Amino acid sequence: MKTKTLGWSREEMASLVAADIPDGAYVNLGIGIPELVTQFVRPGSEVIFQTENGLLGMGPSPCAGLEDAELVNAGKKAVTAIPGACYFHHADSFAMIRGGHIDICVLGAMQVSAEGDLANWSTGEPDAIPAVGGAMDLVAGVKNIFVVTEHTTKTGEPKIVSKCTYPLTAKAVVDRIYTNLATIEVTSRGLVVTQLAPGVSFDYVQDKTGAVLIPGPQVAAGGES
Amino acid sequence: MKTKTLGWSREEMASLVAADIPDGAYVNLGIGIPELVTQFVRPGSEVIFQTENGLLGMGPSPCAGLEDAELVNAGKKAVTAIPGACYFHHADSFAMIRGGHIDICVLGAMQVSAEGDLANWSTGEPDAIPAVGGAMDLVAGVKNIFVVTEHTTKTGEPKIVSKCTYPLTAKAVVDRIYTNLATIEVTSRGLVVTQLAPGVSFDYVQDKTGAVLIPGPQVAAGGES
Amino acid sequence: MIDKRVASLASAVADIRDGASIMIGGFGEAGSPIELIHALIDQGARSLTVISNNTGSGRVGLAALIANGQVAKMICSYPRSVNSMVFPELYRAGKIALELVPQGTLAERIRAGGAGIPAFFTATGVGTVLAEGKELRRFAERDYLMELGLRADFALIKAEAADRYGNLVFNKTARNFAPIMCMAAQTTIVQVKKIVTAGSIDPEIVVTPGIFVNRVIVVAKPAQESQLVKEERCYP
Amino acid sequence: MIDKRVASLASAVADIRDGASIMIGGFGEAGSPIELIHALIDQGARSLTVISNNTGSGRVGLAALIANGQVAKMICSYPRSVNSMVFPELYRAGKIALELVPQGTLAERIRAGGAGIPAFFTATGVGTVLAEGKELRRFAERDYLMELGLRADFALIKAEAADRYGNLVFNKTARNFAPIMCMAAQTTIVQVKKIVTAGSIDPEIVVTPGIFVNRVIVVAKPAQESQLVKEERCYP
Repeated sequence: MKTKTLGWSREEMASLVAADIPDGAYVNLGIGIPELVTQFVRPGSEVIFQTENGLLGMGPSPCAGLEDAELVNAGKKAVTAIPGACYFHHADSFAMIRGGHIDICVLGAMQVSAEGDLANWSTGEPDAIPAVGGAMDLVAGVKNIFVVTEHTTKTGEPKIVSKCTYPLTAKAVVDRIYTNLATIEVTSRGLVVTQLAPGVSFDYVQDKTGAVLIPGPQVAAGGES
Repeated sequence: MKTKTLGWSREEMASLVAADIPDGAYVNLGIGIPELVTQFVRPGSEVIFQTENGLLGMGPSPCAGLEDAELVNAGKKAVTAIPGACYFHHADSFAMIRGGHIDICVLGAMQVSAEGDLANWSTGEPDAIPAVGGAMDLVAGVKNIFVVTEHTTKTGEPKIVSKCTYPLTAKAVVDRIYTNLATIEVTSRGLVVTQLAPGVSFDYVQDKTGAVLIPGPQVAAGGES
Repeated sequence: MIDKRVASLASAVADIRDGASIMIGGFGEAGSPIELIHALIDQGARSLTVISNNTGSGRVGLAALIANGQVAKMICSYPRSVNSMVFPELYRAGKIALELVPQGTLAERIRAGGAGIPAFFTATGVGTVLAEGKELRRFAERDYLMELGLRADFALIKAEAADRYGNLVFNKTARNFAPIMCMAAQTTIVQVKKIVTAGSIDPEIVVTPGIFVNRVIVVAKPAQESQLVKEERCYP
Repeated sequence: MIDKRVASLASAVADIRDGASIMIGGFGEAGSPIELIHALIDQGARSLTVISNNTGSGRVGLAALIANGQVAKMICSYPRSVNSMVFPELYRAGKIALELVPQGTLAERIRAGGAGIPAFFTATGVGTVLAEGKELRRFAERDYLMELGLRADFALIKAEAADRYGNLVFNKTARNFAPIMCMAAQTTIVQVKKIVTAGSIDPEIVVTPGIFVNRVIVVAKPAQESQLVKEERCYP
């Protein structure tokens, strides 16, 4: 697959997300590429990570052998707590989320629509075990929703589409999309490409996308790059 | 006023209430006679007092000079906390109350009706400053509502009436009434007198009451005592 | 670096504008942020809606704010107390509005506001005059009223200690409405007796996570309202 | 004297009857009361409705309870995990029912149940398949779903320490659903690593007030679920 090597790496995508997180922001990170964001917090800025299972001030993974089965993140992986962290119960944690107190949620996607609809919890296949976790609460409650994802599926199908075919997580919630090919803003005008990965043309990205894209002011339309 | 000297004293009324509180009960006490209940907890039994401003395990008043302006009861009087007490915020405190976790609430009344309606927050006079506090929450949420009150007003008007004329605190919530003249159970059959104060006859109590009373099995009907 | 400490009481309340809604912590004097309220009197914002359990006593703190004509409306459960004369006078004169809310409903409405819950049902108040105008609904054979979540532009709060992140701990029954008001206000301003270094409050015992706090100002020795009332003090 | 300590795991769960609803604390293995669950397997009650965020892993703890055929229905947010095979198999075979609830809605429904709130509104799930059959209502130009409070007959909980009153403190993210489940169950049964004397937990740091707890049993060294799964242990 060309898309595996073309464009930004997972780390570069995480670093692009991190560059857009303001100093002092409270951020919830999903599983996968979003987890890498912690490594790219801009020097001189401080970001507080929340994990919905009851910790504000999540720190990096512990050193091997120092894991605590009772200190984990939402993906049930061992984490640490920074000085100044605090623990709370699930209702308080989701009060924080639902009440709009978290600034940014960074999460993966199976599909994102041109209107910012998100599908990231179920393929809808008849024998799939339905499991939603906190995804619906996060995207309904957090102020800014950043999706970070490969631009297409492993088989090359577009994940950015005019209309989601998978069951929705929520309607009209995604604000920005970071893929290996481009960064895209979800606006009332439509999907605006704000940045292209090196060596990637607007037309190429459009070709890999199931919805109409609009070139932003910094992006040259057409096939050159 | 005869009623001032006839029948039980305030302390005796509080002690009758205390005798009906089971060992291990969680109890919220209103202002006035209910506050005296703490002094009459039966020997060998342990009762936990809640105060709705955020303390479970309220202890007796502090010694003079040891008052803490930040450790008060719902009447804003200085109290203490027993070993094993805990503090919590107002939403948690009323979750405890509204959720039915408190066993007994003992409170005063302006009027109680034959159906157990309670009026204890407002005279309804046009120039009265309306102030309800936690009364409506307590009577709606606590499992058993014990009213303790003088049988009549200072001017001799009945407080136990067929229908309350003052604005209600809640409908059909009172379980028992303890007055200086009698103890009364609010039942589906009506108001059943379960005990008469020494020297007080059933007919005398009925005469001072604005609703029909029924003599209980231990109570002789009529004018003797 | 996140640092929510501000330099002065005046700067802490500087941006409170006319017409703002303000939650003020406290149950009587316990937890009442008297120095922040006095700073708001100095600042002068008017036509305020104040959400607080009581209406203050004497002529200091919340009672002084009301006496100074800055409050257009009170949302509270108990606007009366032994030494509370200011509110009753203005209320009888028709100079201040009152929304009376049962104490537990007030607490839950504030918690709901902070938790992103626009409305909930409670049995409190059913069959009373406070049910007027409210939707009644039956669940499992019992009647309940629908009550709305409550938010505010600002919260003025008193706590025991904070760190630079705004994590808070409280003292005894001074906790009362503070944690839920911190959640329900757009901008939460907290006076604390002391600031401690980040990490010195055990993460297990933080009562209010810093995410709910915007500004922290140290008032090392706060005045005691009942003492000021006893001395017949008057602010300003 | 109030003393909520019980003598054995068996007596702690003895009265759980067939058909009971049971809240089980934990987020994955963190906070999962594995010894209480095993005692329930020994006890044998069937046709249970279990409310828990996950469905366990391997063949121990909650997964073993399900594998043993004791659970008729799960109410949870995420019935899948790396080592979770028991629930998926039974679910595909139509041998266990599932009510899928978003995690924050599950938490709030449990809190509402414990707080005497029969229903509330949340924006979570609007426009999704999980909104089907739920009342949709608009507040301030946004759509919300009505969700019902959730209660249970029993709660099985793991905590760090308790006193004889049942006051609880927890360890780190093992706290998760425990405090709200303690509130929402008719009978709350808690396994703790240790019992401390009444008064030795600072009243400021109690997380769950004893009023929400009925029975406390000491399990000084609880098993670690992931370790048992790694060893391919199977209960009973």
